[in-house]
Amino acid sequence: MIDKRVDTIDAALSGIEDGSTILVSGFGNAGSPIRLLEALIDQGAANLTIVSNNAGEGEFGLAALMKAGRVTKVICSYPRSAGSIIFEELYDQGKIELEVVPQGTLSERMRAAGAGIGGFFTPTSAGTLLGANKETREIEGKLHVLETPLKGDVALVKADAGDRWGNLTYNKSARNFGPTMAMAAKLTIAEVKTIKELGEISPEHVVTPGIFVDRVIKLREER
Amino acid sequence: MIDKRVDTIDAALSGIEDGSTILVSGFGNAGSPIRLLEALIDQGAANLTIVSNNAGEGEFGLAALMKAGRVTKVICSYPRSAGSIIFEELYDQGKIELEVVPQGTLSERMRAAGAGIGGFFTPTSAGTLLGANKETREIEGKLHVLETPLKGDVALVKADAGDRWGNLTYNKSARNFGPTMAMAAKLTIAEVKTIKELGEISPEHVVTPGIFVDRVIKLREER
Amino acid sequence: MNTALNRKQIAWRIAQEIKEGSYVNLGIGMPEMVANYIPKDREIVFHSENGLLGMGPTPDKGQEDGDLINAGKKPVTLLEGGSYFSHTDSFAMIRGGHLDLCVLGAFQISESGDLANWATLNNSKPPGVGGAMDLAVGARQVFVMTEHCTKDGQPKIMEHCSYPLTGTGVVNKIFTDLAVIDVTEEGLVVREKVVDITLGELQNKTAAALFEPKVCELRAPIL
Amino acid sequence: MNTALNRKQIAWRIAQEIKEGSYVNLGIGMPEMVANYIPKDREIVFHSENGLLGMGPTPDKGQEDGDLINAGKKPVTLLEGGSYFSHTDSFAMIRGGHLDLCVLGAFQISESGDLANWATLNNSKPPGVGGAMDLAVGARQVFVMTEHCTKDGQPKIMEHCSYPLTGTGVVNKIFTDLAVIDVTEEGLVVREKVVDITLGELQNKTAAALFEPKVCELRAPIL
Repeated sequence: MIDKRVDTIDAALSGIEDGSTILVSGFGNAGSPIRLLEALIDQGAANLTIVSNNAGEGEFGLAALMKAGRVTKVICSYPRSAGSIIFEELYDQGKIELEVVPQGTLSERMRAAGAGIGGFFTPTSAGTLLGANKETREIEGKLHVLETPLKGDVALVKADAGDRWGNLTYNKSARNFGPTMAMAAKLTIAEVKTIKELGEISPEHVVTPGIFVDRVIKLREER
Repeated sequence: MIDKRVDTIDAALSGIEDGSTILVSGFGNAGSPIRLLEALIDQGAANLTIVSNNAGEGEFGLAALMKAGRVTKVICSYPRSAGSIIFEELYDQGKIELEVVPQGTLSERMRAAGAGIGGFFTPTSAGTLLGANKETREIEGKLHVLETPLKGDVALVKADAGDRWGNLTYNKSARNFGPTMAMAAKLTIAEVKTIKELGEISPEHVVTPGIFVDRVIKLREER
Repeated sequence: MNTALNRKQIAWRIAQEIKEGSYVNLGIGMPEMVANYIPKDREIVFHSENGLLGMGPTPDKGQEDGDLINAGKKPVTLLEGGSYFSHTDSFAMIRGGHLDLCVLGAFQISESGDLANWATLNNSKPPGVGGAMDLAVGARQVFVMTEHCTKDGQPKIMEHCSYPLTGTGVVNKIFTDLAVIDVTEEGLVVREKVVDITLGELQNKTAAALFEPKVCELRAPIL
Repeated sequence: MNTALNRKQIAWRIAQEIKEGSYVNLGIGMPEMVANYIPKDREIVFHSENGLLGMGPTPDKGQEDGDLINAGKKPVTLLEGGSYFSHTDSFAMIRGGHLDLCVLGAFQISESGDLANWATLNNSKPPGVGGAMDLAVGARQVFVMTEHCTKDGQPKIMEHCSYPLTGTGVVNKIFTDLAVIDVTEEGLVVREKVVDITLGELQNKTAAALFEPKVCELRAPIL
């Protein structure tokens, strides 16, 4: 029997290695897998590259992982959020590397990784600093840059409901990067609010089909 | 007030011009906008390029449009279905041009058009006849071909339910090419079984957001 | 008497320009105010890059939902007819040219429509780009909402931007506290200006040549 | 006594090879039979390229639904836990390397794993490729299910395919009525053969060198 549900956070995070690239869902706090991120401190993986839209806020979730010194690089579109103190401190101290990627390109690069696309041309960032060192090409009169797929070793995704096959639904704008990151990682771990029986999620309403998900863990809401 | 609902097939199809590229949803008959295709004969547009997975069957829908002599080119992945008699006849007589595109590439090329991607690299068709005249590049040890976006002037899409903002849902595997084609055309016309009040389709369950849809028409099922 | 517009009035002026049925993205910050002044009889669909279409106003106190936020990470609501979708789908809308209009803030705008609004020359903090580059190149029309000059009186409209660009040749129209200016192939054309500034004075506050074939009066109600 | 396998028996043999929890796409035609012989205690998720995951068996007579079909356009059912999605998402699964296995038919297979299964040298009818090229390059493993020779006794396994290719170096394992053969970097390795054929006879029916380090008996129950 296929059963992707796991009972403990230890089981959910087992096998994540030092040096991994970790895709972290969320836009601000909406859809951020805060509990998984904090448990990753105990799990012990270090030297991590984090791909996420923001660079954490306050001292919880992603910021806590950074504060614990586990993150060497952040790939994001917008590191400065209200209260991204930890990140800014580490950045000022030269302790963390930053790659800024336009938000749509960030998402599309992960989709490319998930969909087997070897690279794509986009006009976003062409003619700007962020496109400066990229291969360019004029297509239909518009300058485009070539972007490469962005693959994760692990995706930590916060969803709303999940079942034993790994099917997921999301809640409102907390959907954001979840569905794309789930596709783009070798190991996708989903934190859900509710576990549903198989078939309870209508096949018409599944947002992330289980094929993209490896582990599902039910966690209480913390905030 | 935004109201994309139209009452007559004439209004639904108005403005489609000779020489248009028309994206036609459906996989076999599932999701094929048969009524719209047949009404397009009366509408009169000629010299059409049809993009669809198959090249019609029997003498209805797409096949009827072909039989009426309105189609000069078909871009599809699989022209030979059970009963694709009309297409085969026209093809043998040299009256219709054919471009065969791998199914995944067909869909991805339309998505690229809808998503503003100028081109993408895929390993599909690399090293084969269908990739023979395409720009190639080795990416991570694998040969890729460069594919270009495939845009429609018009998309004819069969959905299940629609509302006045143009939001759409689909039924089972009749979803197939609908959501992608709706994104990829300048003018998207959806044939639906049911018109819903605004808000009746849950915002979590909308498959094609109304931004991609221009006209919605309720048509009785014919077959 | 000073007839220069305040921010609410600039927002009001822009709102008058938005056509019934438009799909509009309002940039974070000042541009968000535009939503407050849409004429009551116009139905406009607001898009937020974090996966919302049909975004509604700020919720009543106590009704906030951390999973329903806008691009500025502030609580919002969803109107009937709205929908939720992933970041990838959201940026497909933006980058695929499906938004009629985007209103953005600016540090600088050039006479050829270049926009600089994400980084300055001396970034004491790590710069974030968010979705600005995607919106700038993707929306069919880009309006800029800005004070005509910086706080210390320097022109923001200039021959060439000195700050890092967000996009090249993307701005269509500039709305300031003093004027409404079209960016055309022939250069910057003043369409409207407030009454108590002369064209000469306006030119002095602008570091690029202004053309004034026919200038109307820019005025707004008291707000 | 002839111990060559019939088609049902080849299907049975392949079914034994499919691991619990696998995501599997069965090509149109002969490969579809594999689903009938999956051991009862194994939960396998079948994918169909027209937008189904968790595809179930043929419906009972009278229960067919034209909107619920498989890639061969035949009526199917959906299991609990299954989901519907668009063609683009379906091919993202295929091309993104999310399928564990795909079973395809073949006209020819080369010793380096090239596959030819979509067009012949003399196509009297227009050729269709469908999803074959996407499946061939995208699935993690590609099994071929075929008769060892053509109807007129010509080898289908050869040094180089003479027919147009579907993909290069994509086949991992070949299951025929006479043998099970691994495609390895060292060449074609016979793993199993039916008892009443000698290795010499098998080599005579194969137009590429076979290696036989350790050959087991290929047998199947009476089906």
